[in-house]
Amino acid sequence: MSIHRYAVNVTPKPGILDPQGRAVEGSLGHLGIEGVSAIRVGRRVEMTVDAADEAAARAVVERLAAELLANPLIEAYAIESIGGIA
Amino acid sequence: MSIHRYAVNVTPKPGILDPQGRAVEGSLGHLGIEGVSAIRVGRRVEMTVDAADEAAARAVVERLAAELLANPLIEAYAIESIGGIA
Amino acid sequence: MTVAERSVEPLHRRLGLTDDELDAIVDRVGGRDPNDLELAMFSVMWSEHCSYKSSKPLLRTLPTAGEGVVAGPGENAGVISIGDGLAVAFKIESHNHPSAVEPYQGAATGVGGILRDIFTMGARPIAVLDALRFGDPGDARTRHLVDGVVRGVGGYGNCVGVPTVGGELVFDPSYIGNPLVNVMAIGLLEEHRLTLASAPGPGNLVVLFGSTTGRDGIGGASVLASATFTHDDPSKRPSVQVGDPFAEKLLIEASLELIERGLVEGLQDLGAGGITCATSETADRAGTGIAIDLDAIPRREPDMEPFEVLISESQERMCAAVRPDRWEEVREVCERWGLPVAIIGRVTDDGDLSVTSAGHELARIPARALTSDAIVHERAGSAPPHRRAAPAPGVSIDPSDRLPERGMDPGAVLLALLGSANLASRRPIFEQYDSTVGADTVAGPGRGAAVLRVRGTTRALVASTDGNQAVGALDPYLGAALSVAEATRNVSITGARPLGVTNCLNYGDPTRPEAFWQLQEGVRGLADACRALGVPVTGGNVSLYNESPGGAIAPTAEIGVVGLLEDVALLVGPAFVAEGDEILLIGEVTPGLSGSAYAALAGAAVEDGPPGLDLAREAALQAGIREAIARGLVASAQDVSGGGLAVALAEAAVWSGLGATTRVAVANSPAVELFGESPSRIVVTCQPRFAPALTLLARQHGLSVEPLGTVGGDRLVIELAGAGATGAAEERGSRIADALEVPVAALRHAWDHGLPRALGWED
Amino acid sequence: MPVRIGVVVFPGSNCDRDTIHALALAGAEPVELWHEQASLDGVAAVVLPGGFAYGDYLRAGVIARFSPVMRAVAAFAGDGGLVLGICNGFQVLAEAGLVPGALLRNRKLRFLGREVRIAAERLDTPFTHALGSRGPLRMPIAHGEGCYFADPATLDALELEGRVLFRYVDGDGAAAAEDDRFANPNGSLRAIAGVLNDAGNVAGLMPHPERASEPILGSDQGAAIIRSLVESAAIAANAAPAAVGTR
Ligand SMILES: Nc1ncnc2c1ncn2[C@@H]1O[C@H](COP(=O)(O)OP(=O)(O)O)[C@@H](O)[C@H]1O
Ligand SMILES: [Mg+2]
Repeated sequence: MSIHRYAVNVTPKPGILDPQGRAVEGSLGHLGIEGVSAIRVGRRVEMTVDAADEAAARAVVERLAAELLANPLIEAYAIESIGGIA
Repeated sequence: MSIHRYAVNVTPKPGILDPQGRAVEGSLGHLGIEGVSAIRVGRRVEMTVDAADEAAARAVVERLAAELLANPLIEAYAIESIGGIA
Repeated sequence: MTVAERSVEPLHRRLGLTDDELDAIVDRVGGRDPNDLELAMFSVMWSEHCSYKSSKPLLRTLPTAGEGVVAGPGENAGVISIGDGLAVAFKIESHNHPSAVEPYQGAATGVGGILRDIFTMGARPIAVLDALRFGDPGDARTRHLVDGVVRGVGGYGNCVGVPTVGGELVFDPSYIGNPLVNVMAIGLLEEHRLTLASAPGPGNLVVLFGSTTGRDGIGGASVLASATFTHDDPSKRPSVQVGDPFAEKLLIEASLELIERGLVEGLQDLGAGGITCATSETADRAGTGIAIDLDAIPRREPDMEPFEVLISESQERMCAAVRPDRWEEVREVCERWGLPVAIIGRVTDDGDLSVTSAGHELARIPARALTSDAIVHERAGSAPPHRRAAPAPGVSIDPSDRLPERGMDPGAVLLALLGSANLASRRPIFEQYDSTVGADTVAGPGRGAAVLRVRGTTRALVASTDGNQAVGALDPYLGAALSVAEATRNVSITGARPLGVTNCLNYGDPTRPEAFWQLQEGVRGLADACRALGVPVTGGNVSLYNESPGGAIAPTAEIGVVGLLEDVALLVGPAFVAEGDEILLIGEVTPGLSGSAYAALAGAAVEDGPPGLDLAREAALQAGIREAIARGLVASAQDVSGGGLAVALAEAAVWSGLGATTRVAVANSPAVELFGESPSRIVVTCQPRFAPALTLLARQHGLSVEPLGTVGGDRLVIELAGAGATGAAEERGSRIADALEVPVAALRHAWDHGLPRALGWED
Repeated sequence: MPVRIGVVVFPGSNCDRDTIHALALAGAEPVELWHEQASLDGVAAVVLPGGFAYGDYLRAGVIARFSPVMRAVAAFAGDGGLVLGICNGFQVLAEAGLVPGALLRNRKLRFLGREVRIAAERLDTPFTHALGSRGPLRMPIAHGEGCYFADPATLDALELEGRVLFRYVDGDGAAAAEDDRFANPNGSLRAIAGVLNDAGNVAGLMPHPERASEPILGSDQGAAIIRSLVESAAIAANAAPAAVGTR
């Protein structure tokens, strides 16, 4: 058995309206921030996975991401390994 | 001038209630997923920054993250470079 | 289909147009072949949704004239005067299919769309009601849909700051795979601000404001993409529309300010059909044309195809006709509200909708060909074999309607009904809505009709939505008529006068004769009921093709009613008011259990028909109760609907915390007396001293009155008196008591926990 | 002459009209303060109303803090000016650091719109002095992010310094338990529904007193909170409050 830590990054698909991102862009003026654009706001879900091996662990995360964390109609997701622990 | 793409990952500080994380953990059973624990649900904000150089760009993101994207009282953030474009 | 296969199909078919429709199009554009862009515009405008090509002939039969009607069907919403120079605008609309695909966004954009119909006319939205219908609450997919739809309605309505004050939540197996999300909105306006969706005055500017235009909601016509693009990357053109309630809030404020300051000649929201629909409709209404400058339309994405820009259903956009000398002010208003704004064309006098880009004319179509002169189909309907007609009211009750021989005693049945998914408290749903923002909500969701005071007057608006698919499935005419009766009754029993009806007709595939017959019957029932009750139909919406692999939905005519209460101080509610008040039943029970909650619960294939409806009696009942309330004789009034008399009494008890001791004369069948849902009945309470006057008044209106008992105690007691009761008891080997006696606390518990349990939110 | 009280209007404010109405009923002269204006037009007190200031998709109230009007409000509060934040207004004050703590998503992760009961911890503040009794007071909540949070040290300090202004209470009027899902609807720590800043001139609360200011709305038990503010502002502006307007 080995323990791994993963993050799933869920972001709005290209072409899908992102009201959150637009709201943040709208506020940049107030902050006096310049040069920032194409803001997309999504979710980040971090988790610890206890599985036989790296491959098994990733498979679990893959399923969780596809079935629960992301809405395939409007969101894309990417899995990121953030460190295996022995 | 150079263009960079960054992500800011905002996660609930350790010890802060994370009902969303609990909710995800709660639904693992229905999905028949095992071995996943310590789930934290946060935000991921991706953006394009147009600045004099890498350092300047990062400074802008740093400010955006600290002042707007994360609430220091309850959230921690990490900045991730996801590719400079020319 | 592979690209190869697709390319053998001619484009018009891939766009969902029949060959006859193509011929009609050629004929409308002067005998030439339309180009691909024009075909795309036609395909959207001639869709059932935009053109009403199957339902138009039927809708013409609805009664639309009525006292105070300022705007009727055909406008974005119906508008009726309520005095003091004020008017109410209201309309109901469906978002069934988008909600089936993506429940949160489908419901959210449904709310956004109906709100735009309201403020487009110059009215400030003051209330939303959501009528929701789903399949089996125990089914996982259904639970996902319920959760998403409810979050979507709240997520949007709560943010724009319009209270959600009422609605419906109904479970019926026929909705599995095809939920119904019908949303009604109500707005208030100063009558002289009424603004119509037209583009008058050649030379005026056509101004687009609100969100930028992206690729969302292109749906059907996206086949064009595969025709024009070599590779077809679906992720490039999502058909799911995402709502932005914050943008909508800005749109509301900006639009109302533009209207208040008299800066626009006409205003139209963008919904289905996007820019194509808004421009062609406003031009057609004004008898003008519009020349669109495609390049001037603000986009959200690079390299969009012309057809994508013209039919995109990106949300939160408005289109206005503006005099050139007003443009600067219009721009200033939009910019102050942070909304992109652009001049995208001019009003012309040629009657055409034309599209130009970089100096090239890409399309030219007579505006009316896309709208008022769109094709109309005379469909054929045919009734299915052997249906049973409803027994006419007055026919004596069939003794075979009775509690099933399962040793069920009426108290247990009552608790089961109160805790059933369709009758239990909807609090877990409407608690997720802001029902009090606006500080005008006198009666919010949870207990019959919603009541909103009209600030600065003594008046209040009263609203209810109702539908009846259970009876509709047995008799679509009766189902629609009963829905009108119940919705207006819910309004009348508060003391308010129903002003008008809006309706959402949810049916199946109109090319199937049986489905079309159901639509015909529904419209006939709607029209007859509205005529008999003297309420005009001021607007509505038709949603067809509500079918899934599981089959078609039960025909559902969803009815929304708005009424006017002259003096809100006289408002009467459905809950018991005081110990010692007398309880009267006004109206007669009639036979028939089919389509009732009791029949569903008992699982008994009840062989009688549904109870019939006598519209003249219904009209008399509503007139009578309104007069009684106006004369101050009534303490509470609760209509007998789902679950019958027993549930009506139980609700009044639960809502007040007061019990009651009653005695019901059972002619033949305890089941019909206690749980039958025959219409045109009200449970009324009054101070004992008013009982004689109330009884007399009811009789003067030709209504039967039965004294039931008195309010008080901590339990609900219903004695079954008369031959029917004891007879039934004996037949049942006396397993059923002749009296039903349940503590109010037990009733409340069943009612409170029924829905969360059904949905698995609680065990 | 009635005391002038400012009501900040962000583009996404949706309780501004209700608040203006309630202030007028309490005898004040409400003054709209547009989010882009940097001056407060000399008002005697400021109310931040409910709503979704700038959409609030990211975190309730966060963006508002950078608006010109909020810089002015912060300065005004710094000089001891009276500021009341209701619902989203409370969230904005917390994000701006003008009151302690943060408002997290409701524990059940659902928006909640219903009546609650709260009790005032103190009757000697500019926001509660007209209450007469601690309550319980019935008034609506309508929010998705109302779970009050602060670290234990801050919470202890708040208790010690009497800066807990309102708490959610149960049927017996006792402070609601954290896990009492009914009485403490959003799971607020120590059932905190409203707090004061250290100087006592800035207050925030999640429930909506302005929606409970007339009997016809089902409760008028919020009116005294509004009246407290109006009277305190009048004193601050040493102008006599006008007779309370009648409906
Ligand atoms: N989806 C919903 N949203 C808001 N309110 C609802 C919803 N469903 C039901 N309600 C409210 O719950 C109460 C009961 O609904 P219903 O049984 O249809 O009322 P009635 O029998 O008086 O027509 C009504 O006040 C109705 O407005
Ligand atoms: Mg009903």
